[in-house]
Amino acid sequence: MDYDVIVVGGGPGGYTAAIRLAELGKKVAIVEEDSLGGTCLNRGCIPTKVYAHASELINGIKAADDFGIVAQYTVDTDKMRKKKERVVKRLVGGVGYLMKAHNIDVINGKASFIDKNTIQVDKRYTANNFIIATGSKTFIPPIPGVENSGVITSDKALELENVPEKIVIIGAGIIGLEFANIYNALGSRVTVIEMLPELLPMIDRDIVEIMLKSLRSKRIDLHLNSKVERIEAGPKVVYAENGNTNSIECDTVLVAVGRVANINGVERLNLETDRKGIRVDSHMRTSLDNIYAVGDVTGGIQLAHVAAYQGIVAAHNIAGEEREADYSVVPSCLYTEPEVAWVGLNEGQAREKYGEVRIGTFPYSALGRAMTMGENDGLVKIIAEAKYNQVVGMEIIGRDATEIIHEGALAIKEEFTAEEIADTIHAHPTLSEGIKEAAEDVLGMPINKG
Amino acid sequence: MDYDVIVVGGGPGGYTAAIRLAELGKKVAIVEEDSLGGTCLNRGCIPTKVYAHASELINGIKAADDFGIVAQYTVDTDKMRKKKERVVKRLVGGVGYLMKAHNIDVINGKASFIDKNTIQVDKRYTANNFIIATGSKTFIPPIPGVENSGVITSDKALELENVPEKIVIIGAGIIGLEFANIYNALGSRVTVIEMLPELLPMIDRDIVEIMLKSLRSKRIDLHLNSKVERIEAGPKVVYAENGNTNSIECDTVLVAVGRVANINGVERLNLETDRKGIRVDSHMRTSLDNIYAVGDVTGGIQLAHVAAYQGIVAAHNIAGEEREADYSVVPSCLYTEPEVAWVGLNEGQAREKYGEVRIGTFPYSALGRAMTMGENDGLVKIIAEAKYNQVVGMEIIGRDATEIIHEGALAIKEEFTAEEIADTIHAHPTLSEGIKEAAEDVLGMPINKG
Amino acid sequence: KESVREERHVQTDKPRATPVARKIAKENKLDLKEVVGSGPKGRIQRADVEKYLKEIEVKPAITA
Ligand SMILES: Cc1cc2nc3c(=O)[nH]c(=O)nc-3n(C[C@H](O)[C@H](O)[C@H](O)COP(=O)(O)OP(=O)(O)OC[C@H]3O[C@@H](n4cnc5c(N)ncnc54)[C@H](O)[C@@H]3O)c2cc1C
Ligand SMILES: Cc1cc2nc3c(=O)[nH]c(=O)nc-3n(C[C@H](O)[C@H](O)[C@H](O)COP(=O)(O)OP(=O)(O)OC[C@H]3O[C@@H](n4cnc5c(N)ncnc54)[C@H](O)[C@@H]3O)c2cc1C
Repeated sequence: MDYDVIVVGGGPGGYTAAIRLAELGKKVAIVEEDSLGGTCLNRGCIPTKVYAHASELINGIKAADDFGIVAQYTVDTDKMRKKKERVVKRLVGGVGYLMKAHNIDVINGKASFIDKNTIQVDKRYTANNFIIATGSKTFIPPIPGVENSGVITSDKALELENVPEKIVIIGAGIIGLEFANIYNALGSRVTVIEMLPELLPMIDRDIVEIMLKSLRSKRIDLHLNSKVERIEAGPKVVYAENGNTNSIECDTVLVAVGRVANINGVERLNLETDRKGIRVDSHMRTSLDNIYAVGDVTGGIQLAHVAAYQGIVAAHNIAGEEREADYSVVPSCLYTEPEVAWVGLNEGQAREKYGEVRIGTFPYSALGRAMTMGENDGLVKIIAEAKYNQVVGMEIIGRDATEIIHEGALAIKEEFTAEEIADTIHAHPTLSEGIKEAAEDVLGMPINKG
Repeated sequence: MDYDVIVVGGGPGGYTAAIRLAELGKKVAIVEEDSLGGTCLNRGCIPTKVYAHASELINGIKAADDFGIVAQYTVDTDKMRKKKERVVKRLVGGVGYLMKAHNIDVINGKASFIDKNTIQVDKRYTANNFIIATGSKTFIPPIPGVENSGVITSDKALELENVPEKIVIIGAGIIGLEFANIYNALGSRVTVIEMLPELLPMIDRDIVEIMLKSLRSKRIDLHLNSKVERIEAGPKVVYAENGNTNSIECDTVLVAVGRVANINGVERLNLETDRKGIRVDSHMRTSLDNIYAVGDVTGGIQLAHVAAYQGIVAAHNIAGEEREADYSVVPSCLYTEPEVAWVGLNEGQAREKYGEVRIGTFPYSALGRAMTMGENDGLVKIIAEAKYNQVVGMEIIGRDATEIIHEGALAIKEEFTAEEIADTIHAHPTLSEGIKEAAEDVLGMPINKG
Repeated sequence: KESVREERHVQTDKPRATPVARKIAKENKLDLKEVVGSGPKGRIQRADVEKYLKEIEVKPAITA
């Protein structure tokens, strides 16, 4: 055999697995047909966050007036895209460097499986184990006219060739909402069309209310319960909202209704798959003993940190340990303004699992640090089961939610009760104090809440 | 007796104690001679953070160019001060509202103790217990010429009457450095003079190195090992640096060399005091049985969240519980750019206590989220004892350090090993990932570190 | 809102122990049920396990 393990796909799932395998003493190669870093670095997490930060700067400039800073600005989208390209290039280069540092061979090209120990790229390579980490690609729904000019996906949107005057985004999921936030900051008139009757159904309504309020104040139009019927030339989006057919003319339509597993080159293995992707067990093992799959291609939670985590789990299992993936504590983030983040169970799930629950909340509008930043829209919510006050869920909307949520992740992971959070001194003035106050609210002894 | 407890001083120490006492069923009054919220809300934490945020907006505008956002700005300090006043007013109003909501009587005026159960304000009030929370005031060092015009303290600086062209700040402590950051953003030429040979001696040199680099890149002049000998008219600051006498002419001198306990109105009680303030035991009890003291007046760690914590401890002890204050996990924050935060033991302290230690670090320059924000200057450092990899200290310099440090606070408080942090899934891309990576570095299995 | 803070012990189904306490117990094949927690709400801290280990070291289990 040429290698102990060959990893197919160089995204966060694949490259993380490769590094850990090398650290565990394995001889490893990684095959990538495009660019190391995968969707995440090249067309996903990272580029969107460069634009999200640019949007934050723009919105900061707009809000600065209140602080006595009077500013004018113009946006140079070429320069903005180039910033994105520099950041991506540097990170992709970093992954390449890590491969070298860990003596992992990088094989450029598309891998196709020949049998369970062999792939074909430029030539044949053999290995005892494989990890399939081929990721996902944008799902293009079968909407008539979706192939019209002016209809794009996130890949194209990230090229930032122009700022449309009017854009319609189909899908109010995480990707759809993040682009809505970005285009809004860049000055587009944004409409978002979502099929579901509720926005962000995985989190609680009190958090979503604040998001809805923010969308309204930014004049982002949101149509829930609305199904796009066709896209006419123009483009013009025809959709049915609560049974009534409406239409919107615009310059660009961004399709963001989901992503599908990228099962390509794997056909010959006849792996078990389901509607969503390659089927794996809790050890990340596919229906073939020596072959593992991780990340978006498994159709699970499509997040980079889940892919990386699964990569770690797979690596340790290949190295002979017994590790099972556990998805009970996976933070999810939405990088809009305000940011949203959640981890563990929402209120409904907690009630279902534990019966009685105790809720603690604290609004940003009562947080000193939030006020000093002019960031009054926000809420910290802690969900505890009522028997021991064990913290089982946390949801945050507001500035830096994506960072401070990790206090919730640790607390849930280590089975904290609300007391442990409440009794930990939190620095003043910080947004994290809101977590402490929410914990005190769970316990019925809030300090700064009337 | 008129009350179960009278709290003297309406700062974070006092008002927090009052609320908790009311929640524990006590009849409470609070005496404040100036404005509720104390130093913290009126002249400390909050106003400085409004200006720190304004500074962040200004620095954001300057750095926005790199992101393709070309901006011009002017600063209107009147408007900036008014923003500060609005925020302060709203928070002070909030404390007043909390007092009402908890049926706490607010007595306006200066309290003077008559005996251990009686104070005089507008009239006499009696109580079984007292909490002294009279805080601190700026220490004016006996430097010849310190009374000259142009020499100010933080109270005056917060009025922001003008932006000096050149300012000399005496003292490179937290307050001095925060003002250096603010004046630098506002366009002043800033010089900081510090007596100690080292900057921020309580934290490790690798963190401080990054701070020093940042000061240099902002052209803030720092003179360590320098003692101010006198301030001449002008003002002109004459100081001895490593034995050589130098001088700087400037428009304003800001004195920020420390704060002293405000023991005023308490004389008649003859409480035991030391050099720093009123002496208290671990229950926050003074030398008089029924009288407690909390916050800056005790001369301990002069932070608002410590004052509030001590207030909680005192309240529960007065209510008949046995609680001891524990200062092993107190996060400290420096709101400059980059921010700095630390909690638990530094490397030297950890070595002293545990012998062998393991250090894990991760630089912001390798963090995807930091790169998307153009925030490459930063470092996360975890200090673990070597026997169990127990996390005993954390230090962070970089954006949002003051928020993400709380993961360290929880981890140290709850006796985590580095494994617990490393095994908790952290969202991508976030700055908090740096904490996870540093934990993996402690364990010798870093992923994104070459 | 009524206070639900439990000032003394939070009794859960398994002993509440800090991660380090659990790790030391595991290394020494110790059942945490035997250890009394001195931490907040009865949580077993590192010091409790170390103290317990020292005690059983000093007086070996002659009763066994
Ligand atoms: C716009 C957008 C924004 C996102 N934002 C976030 C975010 O903020 N946070 C987050 O956690 N997630 C985010 N995601 C999701 C995240 O990008 C994915 O969950 C993650 O990239 C999945 O990692 P992976 O390793 O499974 O696959 P991918 O990152 O998709 O990598 C798969 C790699 O395999 C290669 N490949 C495929 N087939 C073959 C073959 N046969 N031979 C050789 N190479 C092959 C591909 O070229 C690709 O590089 C975002 C996604 C998008 C589209
Ligand atoms: C510029 C600056 C920035 C700071 N930034 C921070 C920060 O970011 N984070 C942080 O944690 N800390 C910060 N601090 C420190 C923080 O402000 C103090 O630690 C905190 O305010 C102490 O709270 P306290 O309740 O002990 O006293 P204080 O807040 O000083 O309150 C004491 C109150 O008692 C009143 N009083 C005094 N004597 C009497 C009397 N005899 N009768 C009636 N009333 C009386 C006073 O009027 C005052 O309102 C900062 C301080 C300064 C000066």
